[in-house]
Amino acid sequence: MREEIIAAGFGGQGVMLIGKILAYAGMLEGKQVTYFPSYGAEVRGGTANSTTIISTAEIPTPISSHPDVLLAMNSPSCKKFGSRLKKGGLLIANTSLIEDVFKRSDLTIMKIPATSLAHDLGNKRSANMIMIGAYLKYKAIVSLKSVEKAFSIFLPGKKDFWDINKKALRLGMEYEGR
Amino acid sequence: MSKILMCGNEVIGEAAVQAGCRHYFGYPITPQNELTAYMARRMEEVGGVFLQSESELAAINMVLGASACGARAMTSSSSPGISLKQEGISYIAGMELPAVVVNVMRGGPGLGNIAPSQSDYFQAVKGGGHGDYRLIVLAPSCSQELYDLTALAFDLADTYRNPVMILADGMLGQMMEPVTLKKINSKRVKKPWVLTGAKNRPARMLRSLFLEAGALEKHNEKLQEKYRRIKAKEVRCETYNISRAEVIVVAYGSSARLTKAAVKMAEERGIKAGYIKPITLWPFPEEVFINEKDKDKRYLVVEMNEGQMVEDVERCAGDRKRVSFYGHAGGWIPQVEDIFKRIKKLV
Amino acid sequence: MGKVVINPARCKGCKLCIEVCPRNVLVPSSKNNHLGIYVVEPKKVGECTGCSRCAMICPDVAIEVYR
Amino acid sequence: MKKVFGRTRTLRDTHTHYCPGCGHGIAHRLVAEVIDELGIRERTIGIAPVGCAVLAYYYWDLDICEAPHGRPPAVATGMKSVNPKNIVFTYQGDGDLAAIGFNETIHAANRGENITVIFINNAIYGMTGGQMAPTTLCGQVTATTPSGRNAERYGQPIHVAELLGHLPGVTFSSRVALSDIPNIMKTKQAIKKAFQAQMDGKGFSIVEVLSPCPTYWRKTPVEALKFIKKDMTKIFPLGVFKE
Repeated sequence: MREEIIAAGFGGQGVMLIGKILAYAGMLEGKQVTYFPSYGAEVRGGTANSTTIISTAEIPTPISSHPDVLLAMNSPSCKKFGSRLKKGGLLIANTSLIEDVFKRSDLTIMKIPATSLAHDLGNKRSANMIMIGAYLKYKAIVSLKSVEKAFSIFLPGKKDFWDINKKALRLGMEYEGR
Repeated sequence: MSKILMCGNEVIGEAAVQAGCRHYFGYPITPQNELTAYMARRMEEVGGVFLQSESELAAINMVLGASACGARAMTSSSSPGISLKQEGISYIAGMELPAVVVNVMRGGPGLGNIAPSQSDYFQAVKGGGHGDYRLIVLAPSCSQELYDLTALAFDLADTYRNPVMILADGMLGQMMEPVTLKKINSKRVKKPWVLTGAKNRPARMLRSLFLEAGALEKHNEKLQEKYRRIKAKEVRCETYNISRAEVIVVAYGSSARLTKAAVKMAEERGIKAGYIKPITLWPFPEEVFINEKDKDKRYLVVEMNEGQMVEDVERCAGDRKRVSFYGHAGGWIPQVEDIFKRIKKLV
Repeated sequence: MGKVVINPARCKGCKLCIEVCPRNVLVPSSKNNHLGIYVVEPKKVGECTGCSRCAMICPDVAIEVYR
Repeated sequence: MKKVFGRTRTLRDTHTHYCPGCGHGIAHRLVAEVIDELGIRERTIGIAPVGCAVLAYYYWDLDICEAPHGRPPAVATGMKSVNPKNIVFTYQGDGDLAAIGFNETIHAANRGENITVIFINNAIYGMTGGQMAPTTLCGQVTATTPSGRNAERYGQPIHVAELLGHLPGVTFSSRVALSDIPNIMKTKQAIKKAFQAQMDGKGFSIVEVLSPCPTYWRKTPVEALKFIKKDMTKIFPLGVFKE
């Protein structure tokens, strides 16, 4: 088993956190994991992306040229990384910010308006959790329990915040998107 | 012991703290900034000294001063910054002071880029600064090695009164990978040369200047004798299947990770392949090559540069024709499949 | 009443001491030290007050003063 | 009769490599006397520079460390961070402090490092053969300014004591001269104040000492002292710039 996941969007959407949480959850389940952030020269406003690899075997490189999964949070990152997806790969697109979803017949594409769903939920910043939820629905690469545990380690925040993100995760898992 | 997820740069920092480093001096440069920031935070917690210096030149000389007074001191930087530190490193080597210098390599020459690279091999193992000195150079290839080798670096530095370099790269520094933060039992090395003020003892001096006739020659002989001791005792290297292999891939650091996977791929396809992963780049694991006398054996050296360590492999293999090279500079990272293809071609 | 003692092994013959001596006690001697330097020596010994000006300006701490 | 002047404890009884009439010898003595009078020898660490005073560790009977050219303030910073009770001083020439090492100087001063800097300004590079220093006077002939220093090309001589005096981290900044007996006595007082400031934990202290280099000024030792008095102090006024 080996899964290469790229989460991409613009700075502030929490794409780095997506990667870290998935990696941590994988580690909690005894798998080999790596997390690799993009570290571009731009500090703000550029596209941000992170690569997470979860595997039962040793991971030679934390960098993925042909990922299995893309969690695209905005339009430029959908274009940039969508073309690199493996044949038969999974694209989860945040349609709140992506009008034209990348078209490739060899992909499983899930559209989910994560940003507006998060807005309705009461916290725009939990769009990234909705994306993770949607991903877990398609591939139970790690369990919801592990993700929640990882979340509590990376964001040992206030209870309200914690609750809303838990809801966001479930919202993503329940969403019927095509 | 449970594993935790940390970025490589922070792993280096934590290892240093656990090894008793309480004096860190550094200047920001990508891709090692997490280490500087981590040390700033941790030194506050453990009551150590963190100082953001005005330049890399100042940082390495602050290390020199702290080490002269007996502290376990460290600095870190990335390629262009390490170039600036070369002056101080040469002095530290000449004065025989312990120090740990971390280089999280990026692309060069010049300002280059901030992508991972292995282009500072020559600088690290062949000199860098002026004079006949040697750095002990440790090359980690995963987060656990970042931790273990950083801790080891402090012991080696104290034992031999010599600067030790951790040669990592942007990939290792930025990556998060599970790591076990084992308790480190640091070696307690007596330092009868430390400057404390000449109380109830003759005054001491620490210097690298030897103007008297023959004095510098003698000093250099002493250094060389030390380097011979290090060569005899401190070579570290990981090998796999080298006696049976037809093709032995040689790589260190990040490229060694990829190499391992490529060798496995080759084996699965019935190719007799093995690898040599030098952990100490200096002292270089010469014996491993010299022991493989079989003339039909081929070496493939994989580096994220235009061919640096390959010169050492050629030297040790004794026959240039047996050695081929695969690598590029400028942020290039080899693919496992491509390394595999090169292995296949050599059979 | 004072006395100066000049260590010829330290004296470099710069003559600054001669310049600052208010009583002209010191003179260049005709004697060489081991480095071939014509060292300074006290001549008008009885004139010395032990004011130490010569010692204070001597860059080589070659002069001891007694009083 | 009683000995009223002799060699102080911290100054080794040895031949120095300095030229006849060189100011380094006087400055070394004053530093050593101050250290002994303050009773701090057993906790003092000196930092020798690159330049004529590179061999200072042979002359002071103290714990001494070498530093690369210009880096003594950084080395001192590192040392002081290990044991703040140590008294740490640097002894630097004009090339060391005001050219190659000005960055280290300015920043150590600005951080208010609790160290003492003895800055020997002789307006020339002695050890390398009489080249222009940042403090060389305009019109002064050196090996690299054969027609005299030209301000249009090289700017005016740099005023270290004044510049550092502006920094809040600096507790004491003064310029003194080794031109005659009264000024030598003032120099010693200034050095004492500087060390005392460090003992009191007050921060960065610097004494700029105008010092003769008869050899590369192409003057006799006596003429060299007159040159300080007549010419050098015109450009580099003596005084306390921060206290």
